[in-house]
Amino acid sequence: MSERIDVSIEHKHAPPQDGGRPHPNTCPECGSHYRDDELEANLRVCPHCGHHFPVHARERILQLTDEDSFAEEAAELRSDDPLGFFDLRPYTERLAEAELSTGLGEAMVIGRAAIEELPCELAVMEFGFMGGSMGRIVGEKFVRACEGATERGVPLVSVTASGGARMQEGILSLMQLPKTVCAVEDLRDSGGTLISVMAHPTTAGVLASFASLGDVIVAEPGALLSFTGPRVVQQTTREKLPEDFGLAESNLRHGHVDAIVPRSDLRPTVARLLRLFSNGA
Amino acid sequence: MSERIDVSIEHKHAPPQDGGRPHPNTCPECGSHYRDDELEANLRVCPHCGHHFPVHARERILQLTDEDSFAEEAAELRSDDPLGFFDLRPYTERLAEAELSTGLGEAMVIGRAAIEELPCELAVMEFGFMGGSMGRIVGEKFVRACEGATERGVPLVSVTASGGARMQEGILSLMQLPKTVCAVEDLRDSGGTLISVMAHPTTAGVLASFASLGDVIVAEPGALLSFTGPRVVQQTTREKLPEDFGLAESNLRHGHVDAIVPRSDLRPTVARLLRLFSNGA
Amino acid sequence: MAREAELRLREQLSKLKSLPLLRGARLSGDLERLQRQLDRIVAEPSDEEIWHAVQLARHEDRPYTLDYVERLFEDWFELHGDRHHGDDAAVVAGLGRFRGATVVLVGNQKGRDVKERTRRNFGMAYPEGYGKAMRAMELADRHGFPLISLVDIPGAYPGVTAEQHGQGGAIARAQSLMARLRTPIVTCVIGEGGSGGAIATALADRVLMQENAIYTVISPEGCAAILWRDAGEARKAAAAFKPDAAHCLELGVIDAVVPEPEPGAHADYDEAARLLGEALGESLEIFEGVSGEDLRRQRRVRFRTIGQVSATR
Amino acid sequence: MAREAELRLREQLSKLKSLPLLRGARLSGDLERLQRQLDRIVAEPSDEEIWHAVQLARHEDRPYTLDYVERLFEDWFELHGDRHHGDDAAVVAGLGRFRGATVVLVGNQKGRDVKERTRRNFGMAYPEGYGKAMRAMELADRHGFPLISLVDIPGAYPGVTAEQHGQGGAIARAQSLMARLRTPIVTCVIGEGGSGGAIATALADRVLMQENAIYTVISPEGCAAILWRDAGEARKAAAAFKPDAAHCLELGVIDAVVPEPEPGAHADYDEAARLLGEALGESLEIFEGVSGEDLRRQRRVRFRTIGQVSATR
Ligand SMILES: [Zn+2]
Ligand SMILES: [Zn+2]
Repeated sequence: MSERIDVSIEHKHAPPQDGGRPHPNTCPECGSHYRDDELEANLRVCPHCGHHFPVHARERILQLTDEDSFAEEAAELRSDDPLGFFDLRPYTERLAEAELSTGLGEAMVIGRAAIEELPCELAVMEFGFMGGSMGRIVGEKFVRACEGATERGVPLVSVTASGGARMQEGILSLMQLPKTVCAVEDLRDSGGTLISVMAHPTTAGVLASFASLGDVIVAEPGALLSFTGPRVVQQTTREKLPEDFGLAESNLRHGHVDAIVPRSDLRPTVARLLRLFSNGA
Repeated sequence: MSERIDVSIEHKHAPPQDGGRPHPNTCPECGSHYRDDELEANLRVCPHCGHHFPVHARERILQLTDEDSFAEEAAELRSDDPLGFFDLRPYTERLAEAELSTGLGEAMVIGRAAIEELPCELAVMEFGFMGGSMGRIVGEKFVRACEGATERGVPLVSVTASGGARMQEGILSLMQLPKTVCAVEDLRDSGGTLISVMAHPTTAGVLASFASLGDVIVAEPGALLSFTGPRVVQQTTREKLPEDFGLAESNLRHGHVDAIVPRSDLRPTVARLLRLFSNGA
Repeated sequence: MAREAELRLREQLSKLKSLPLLRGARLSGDLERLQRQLDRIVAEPSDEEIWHAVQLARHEDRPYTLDYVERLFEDWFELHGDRHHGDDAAVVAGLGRFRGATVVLVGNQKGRDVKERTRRNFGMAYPEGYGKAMRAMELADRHGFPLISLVDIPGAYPGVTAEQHGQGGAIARAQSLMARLRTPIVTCVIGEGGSGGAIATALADRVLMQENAIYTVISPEGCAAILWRDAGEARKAAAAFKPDAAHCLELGVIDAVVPEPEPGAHADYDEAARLLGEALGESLEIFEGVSGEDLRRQRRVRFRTIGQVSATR
Repeated sequence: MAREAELRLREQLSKLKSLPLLRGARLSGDLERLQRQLDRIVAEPSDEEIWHAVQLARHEDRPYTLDYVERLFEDWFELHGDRHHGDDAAVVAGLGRFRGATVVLVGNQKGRDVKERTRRNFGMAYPEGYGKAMRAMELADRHGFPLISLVDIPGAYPGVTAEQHGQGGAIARAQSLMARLRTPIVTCVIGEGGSGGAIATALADRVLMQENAIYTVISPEGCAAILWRDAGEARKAAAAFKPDAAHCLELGVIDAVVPEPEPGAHADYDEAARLLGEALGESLEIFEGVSGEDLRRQRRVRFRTIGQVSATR
């Protein structure tokens, strides 16, 4: 049993076309391969076996919201480098690269939107941006999304995909847990609503803060939702893990999520929740 | 698996000197036999093995409180027979007999007291009165104890020993659960304190109401604290029960009580809690 | 029945006749059914009639919570899990729109076939089930949604893990939470209202019982086993402790009786649901505009004065 | 260190010198120790000094929560259990009188010998431990007792049941509860402040660190394993993410540093406890007379403004 346990990021985004790895459009469950437009047309769910491929933030927003209803907020925010962090490469370089490869300023996109004509605020994470890790800008954007929801009196819908806190910002990244929690508490005190959609993977610092505080929590099928990832648990305990360790299905059985919603039902389900929390409006 | 499960009284007071049963002053653990004054002098704990014999309400009050500090309240209350209940014998006859054998008007004694000079309100149950079952008068007395504690701004100390709700009062006895719960909530809203001491046995309706709502819960060693008793569980599940099923020790391990306090430590422990909840007064 | 009790009953009945609760039934031409129901209440139910109610309350075709949910709620969304250890299928919780407004529902749920019965543990909740109900209650409170609870539980589950997971404390805390809620709560016993398992979700502003439901401190069999030392004497026990709706109303334990179609709710789910919906709707109307603080104060007074002892022996 | 950061640090230091927190140390003639501490903070700790703090924070003789409890509290009464499933020995909760007034304490607890270490799971809490802490917090809130939390946890426990029992959600809910409390909260990191396990009990009005404690988002080994692909590079990782008290103070993550006796708290438990007691006492004094509503508003503002980004890249 080790006392030196990583409880932060462990699921790093597989770089596209990385040497021995399968092509991102090849289904890891059944091996079927698709053109990008085929996958996109099927909401990035394998038509053959139902495997849910990851969805980038921009595409997720298009899937969920009414056409042209999304108005992005705080798009200009960029992370700085408070610690002058340098591992094998400087943090600033990693940031620049992530921005280049995703076209996003950070690992979360926020803004106002409508779903089946019901107004809401959205906060959608991008796993492709440094493993969806939460640094100060992700925390700040989530707080602003809470504030936007409060100001306009609409529910906040978050879609999470994150390996945890961003260790390149050191202890300041840990502080994003209480920061986002406090924002949810303020939202609640104003009578607001948080609908939490957990996509693959929602782990560590994001699972241990705002994502778990949804009034309602729904998960995508097969999503990994665990504080510590299976590899670290395996290495530490040396037990054989249950087959569905940490997956959405296990979380449902153990009482941590309200429902597992296939992607094709996600938009109508969120719309139904928006109707309920807008009290039939 | 039966759908017809008794969740009420099942531990009936063994009638003193009943045919094949051991003498009440014979230790059921180690077989030692004592004169009554010997047991009394040792707080009714077996000097040989530490077994905790039952303690009647009046004696319990003497054990816990400063000399002459106890002033009984609501002693005049007596149960009536709302259903005209008649099983093998009329309820009224059972009541009269219980009063005669215990010298008490009901299965709970309440009043004001001081412990190590700290004022408190006391509510002590008498298992010898119809198995310490909770009917309308027990509920009413507990409510009055809560009110007394609130009025005088002192903590309430309850000492429970009960087989559950008094089925001879039918559904009205079940109503004593919410009744006592509401009284505890009012006490809490006024900033009051409930210190719950669970003696053998604290089960069914009393465990499922006020006794479990103590700010602090302490139990006597070996006390049975379970909603359903072992016999019924055994009959229903047909499994072998854990050796300490439902006992205080098992409850501590499973997180339901704060401490197991040997009777010799009970008075100083309660006094310490009174000091803490009187904020050092 | 004592003369004094009879007088009290007649007084309650006259009040009952003018209660808005029964308006729905009357307006829809159910006067006959209403009269039959009233007759039954006026005439003290016989031991036979009490036992008949016990049997109907347990009827294997009786509608369960989800049967009513699908008939009464729009946009139903079921909540799962206690956020600690499990998702107890013996308790259903969810959000839905009832008569246009969002409400939270918690209810006991029995299974219809053998597989479902096992999965739902014969409707007997584990502590995880009370935990799920409590989570739904907190959600209702936070958003000001009214809470409807449907009670249909033979009793808390007599099992080892149920005890290890603290079912006594769970039942106490569920009641404690209900006593704190600042949102209106209406409970209806729709089948078996068994003991601690029932009261865990029944500390409401208004408590109803369906015509053939029972509400008991212990099962008739359990009572018989203890007092008659013979579980087979369940009929005698039931006759003695009177778990039927008429007696519960007379004793002041419930506020009104919800009519069922003839010969019982099992015969016509749609009509049973319609009548239940009327009763729930009219009950919720009573509390419109009442402040949260007043609601919970009155709720506590209600339970602190139920069955006040009228005299000393 | 960037010039801007250095300026900020110097400003903080001059404030620090006049802080009541350090009065106790000064009055008792510990000026030398104080100066050394200040010197260390002014001069940016070297990579060696950072690693030394990591080692001291994990020193096997370092005082743990209960060592401080026995020296600082009268009438200590330990609370056990989460009221759901277990009593987690890795978390200690209790009531005691601190400087004459009742407070509630929660703290992580490591074991001293092999048996105790196993029993306390090396100080790594299970969800049941956060549950126990939350129950104690609710008690504090209900009675208006101040809450002291002592943090000393390598990290949340990476185990199967910990996940099945929902440790992510448990850590989130513990913070959520702390954000709601209407009673003053003071936290001190007294050893390892590891990741989610630490923050679960550290959402406080005032956060202190002992001189040789560390506060980290991930263990140096974990960070090294991921970023350097070699857990052996822990020193490099620690140097890069700067978990020492001086840096945490500079970053605005903590409010003050609590001095330790030379060469570290393990060398003199009584003196370490005295210095910790001074710091806790003076911290609680700050909040005397502040209303519960103001406390929690300011607490939330504190965490929403920690480490605000000063500029865009
Ligand atoms: Zn596939
Ligand atoms: Zn003995």
